[in-house]
Amino acid sequence: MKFMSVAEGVEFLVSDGDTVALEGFVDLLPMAAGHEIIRQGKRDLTLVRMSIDLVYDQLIGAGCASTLVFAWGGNPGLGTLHRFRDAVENDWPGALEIEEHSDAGMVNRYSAGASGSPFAILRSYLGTDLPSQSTSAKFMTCPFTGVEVVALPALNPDVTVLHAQRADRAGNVQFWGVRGAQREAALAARRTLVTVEEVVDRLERMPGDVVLPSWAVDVVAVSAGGAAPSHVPGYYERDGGAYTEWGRLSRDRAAFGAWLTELKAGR
Amino acid sequence: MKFMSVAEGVEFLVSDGDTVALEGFVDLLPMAAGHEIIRQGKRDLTLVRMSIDLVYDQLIGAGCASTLVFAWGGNPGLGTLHRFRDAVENDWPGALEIEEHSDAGMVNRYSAGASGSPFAILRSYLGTDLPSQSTSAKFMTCPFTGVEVVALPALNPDVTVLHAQRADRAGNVQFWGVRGAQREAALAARRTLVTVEEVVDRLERMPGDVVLPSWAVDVVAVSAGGAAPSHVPGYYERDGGAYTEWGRLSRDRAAFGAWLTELKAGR
Amino acid sequence: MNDYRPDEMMVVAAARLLDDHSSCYLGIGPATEAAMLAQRTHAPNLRLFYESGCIDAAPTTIPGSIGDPSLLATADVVVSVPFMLNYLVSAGRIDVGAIGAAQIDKFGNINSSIIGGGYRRTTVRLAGPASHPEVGYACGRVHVLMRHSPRSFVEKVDFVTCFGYGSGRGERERWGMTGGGPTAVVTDLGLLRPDLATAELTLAAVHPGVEVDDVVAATGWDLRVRPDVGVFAAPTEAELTILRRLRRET
Amino acid sequence: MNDYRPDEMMVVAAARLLDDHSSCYLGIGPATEAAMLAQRTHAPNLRLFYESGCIDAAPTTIPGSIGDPSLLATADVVVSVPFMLNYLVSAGRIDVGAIGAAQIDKFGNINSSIIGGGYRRTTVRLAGPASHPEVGYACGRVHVLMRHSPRSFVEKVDFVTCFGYGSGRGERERWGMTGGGPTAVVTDLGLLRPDLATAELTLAAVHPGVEVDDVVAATGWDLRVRPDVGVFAAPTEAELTILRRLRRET
Repeated sequence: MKFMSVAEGVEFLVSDGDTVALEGFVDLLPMAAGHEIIRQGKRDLTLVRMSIDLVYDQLIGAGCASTLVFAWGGNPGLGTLHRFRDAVENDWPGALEIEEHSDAGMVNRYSAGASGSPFAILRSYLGTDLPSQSTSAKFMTCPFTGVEVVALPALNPDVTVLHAQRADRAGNVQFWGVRGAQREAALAARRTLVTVEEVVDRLERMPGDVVLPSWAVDVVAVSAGGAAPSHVPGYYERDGGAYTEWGRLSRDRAAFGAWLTELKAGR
Repeated sequence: MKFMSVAEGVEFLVSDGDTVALEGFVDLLPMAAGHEIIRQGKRDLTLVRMSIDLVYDQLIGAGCASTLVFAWGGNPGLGTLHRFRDAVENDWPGALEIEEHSDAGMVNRYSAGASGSPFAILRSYLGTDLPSQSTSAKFMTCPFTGVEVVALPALNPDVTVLHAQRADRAGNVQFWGVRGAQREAALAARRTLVTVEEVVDRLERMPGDVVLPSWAVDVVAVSAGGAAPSHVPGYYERDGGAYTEWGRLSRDRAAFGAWLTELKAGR
Repeated sequence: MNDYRPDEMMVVAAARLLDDHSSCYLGIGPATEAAMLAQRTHAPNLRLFYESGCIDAAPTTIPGSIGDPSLLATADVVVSVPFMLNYLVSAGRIDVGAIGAAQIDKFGNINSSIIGGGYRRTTVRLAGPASHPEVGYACGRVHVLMRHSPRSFVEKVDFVTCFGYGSGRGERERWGMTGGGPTAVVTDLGLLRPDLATAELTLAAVHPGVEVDDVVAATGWDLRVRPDVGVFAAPTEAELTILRRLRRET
Repeated sequence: MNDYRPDEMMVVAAARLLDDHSSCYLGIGPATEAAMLAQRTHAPNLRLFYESGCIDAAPTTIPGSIGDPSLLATADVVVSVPFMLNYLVSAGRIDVGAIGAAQIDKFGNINSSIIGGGYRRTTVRLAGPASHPEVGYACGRVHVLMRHSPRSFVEKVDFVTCFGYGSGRGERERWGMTGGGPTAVVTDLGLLRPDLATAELTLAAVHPGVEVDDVVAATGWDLRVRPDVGVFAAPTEAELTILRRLRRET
């Protein structure tokens, strides 16, 4: 584990063509790390996330992704992700392959990856069109009951990126709030980058927290406010206005272009 | 969820012929509930547990079990479970079928059962003799990578029995300490009985605790000291002498018989 | 009283279909509004579950997202999302899954992924399945809340994200699905329920003031009308007051 | 100095094989004693993991079981047993799995289940596999600690609970196993290591004062001796002092 800046961490861990999971569910959106990926002009990424929102809309609009693996994509509570739609519907700014799963599918694919299992099985894809549009879902028969199941391949990102409340000086990372697929995504990854609000001498444990041991973390980067405008329990609330503003701004390619230019200029 | 005495709970939930998992790993051994199963003379049980120790030795010696599903059986830190050995080696007090798994196998079988999945897969049985001696392990091929895996059927006990530190008046159950397969075993079960040290107005959450919601619990029975001689964090320490004493006493069928008579008499 | 809007009637009707002491896995929007209204009228012990891990949430204001503090801070227990998805939803521990959708077909199959064109480079890309496959497979029953229109109520959905009854009665059983499927589709015009024999969605009730023909016209397939088609009672004073207060205070 | 016992030499030798900064998944008994000794001599940053969920345990007294407070109260993090088994052991995140066993064969396959007779109604029923299948499959390497005897070191084990090298080199690779298998078997007489070409366990070193012939005689197969067979250095004053103090204070 190394402490670095967000920019150094992204440069050190993320390469063009990588499979990258920026996880976090509702809370703890790794926004600062996503912006740095855009600034560094990473290309041809396979972006993976259970539930994609603003930061993926931005990464897709900025042309960082060639493939998206996901279960849901929206501006939470508000509606459409315009850059995501524009990419899928109009190939703008480039073609975007998609691989669509359910939330449970994504969670269990990470979990299989974290366990060293080659695949996960579930029954909930039966009857849906998910298996028909994906090479990453195959029918199998249970050898005990004869019922059909769907197998999904383990998901082992090259890099998983998370935002957490804090780390200690040894690089152990602590987060709390909505616990999505972060833990499984981090343990399934070949490399993990965690941005944190602060570094503390000692992690005071609390009910319902998750501690990722330092050996599951490659880089910790301090980034106070690095998950804004999402909610970071104990640090800051969700900035609903920023979500609304993104919905407005992102609707238009030119407005998005101006936003992107500003972001890359360093803001 | 109903509050009952341990005796009522066992009578209400456990029937002859059931598959029963008394879970708990090192800590939180559901001893009082096990003794009640013996007192009520339950028969022909399929006893299931990841890591069996004193209470299973007693249940087996008392003739409650016709089948044992397990991954390890011993007197922790001391050695042999004599009643278990006597049953397997000499059919005393009756024949005992065994179905042997690894710890990860048991955990993932419960987890599949708790998820409504018909089976779990893992790779660690490869090369071992576990699949050859069991009908509950089958080879499969990963449809994505072509590697072999072993499938294990989901494990859904008729009854799971746990010991926990406390419950609130609504029947939510809280435990902490070593977290074995209890949570998965409870959620996989058709019915769940939990003995607790005490009932409190409000469960004060603590780091690393597990709360089983009341709808996952059928009966809560107060049984202060109900996991002795095992360790119940926050309540009492392990009584090492009792484990040693059991090792001595259980070695001899007659001494065990005297112990059993005393137990049934109500002690 | 006549001063209510169709969207209010939809929420009121959906609330009335929720029975006390049942556990509901809810989407944000009308589904959550209906559950909150039901709790405040006939179903005080209704139990609210959200994918964010909230068990027995007790929101006092309408949540804007499943991560809203009104859910997380009031839930009895907050479990992890994997726990919720595997051990609660997929395991079939939820009585009612109440969700919205973009498109539904004659047999209650639901689409939240694409509209028109092929799957790749579709005409309209929607948000995607989220946990709807799990809801459709495993929840005791599914309540669907959506506005009626011929473009949304179609002969056959463009993509199935949440399985209803496939191509008819018996298909759920053949797949061995544990849940009961979409037993109620509540719209701004009325209520569709699957026919017991065929599982085709049929008109079971209309909202007050709505004509059966209006519903037929707003449905993209040849909607069959039950001989005993009913009419919902208009929202009561209490229902409207509560719903409007909730909406105002949020 | 000559005043040490063979079981002390076994622990000392096993300790010397543990390299600093490696992560060890440990059984109770000699394996844990060796790790604690290594931490106090050449490997202060050795990392101790236990199935009870303990990550980076720092016991000051020798634990009597994996649930001992000396482990749980000193661990950096205590995870659940399923987490430990799936995400750490099976996932191959452990460098060294150090375990005891009842029986081992020429190719390092280990048996902890039955001795003699058939599988049913065996002559001696042992404790069973626990997490040894996962250790054998996935740990970077496996260190086995056991007393030498012809009944324990056999041509072929009665039952494989922990896969070693099967029937020879290449079998682990054919199964696609991620771990490296039993690279060291430390006994009260010396050290066996798998032959690089065949994976057959061969005598790599003896303890001081032990003759090669003694080890061959205590081995139930025709033990091959490496041409460069070595001799362990006797325990140092420091090693013996530390080990004895640990044992005394427990």
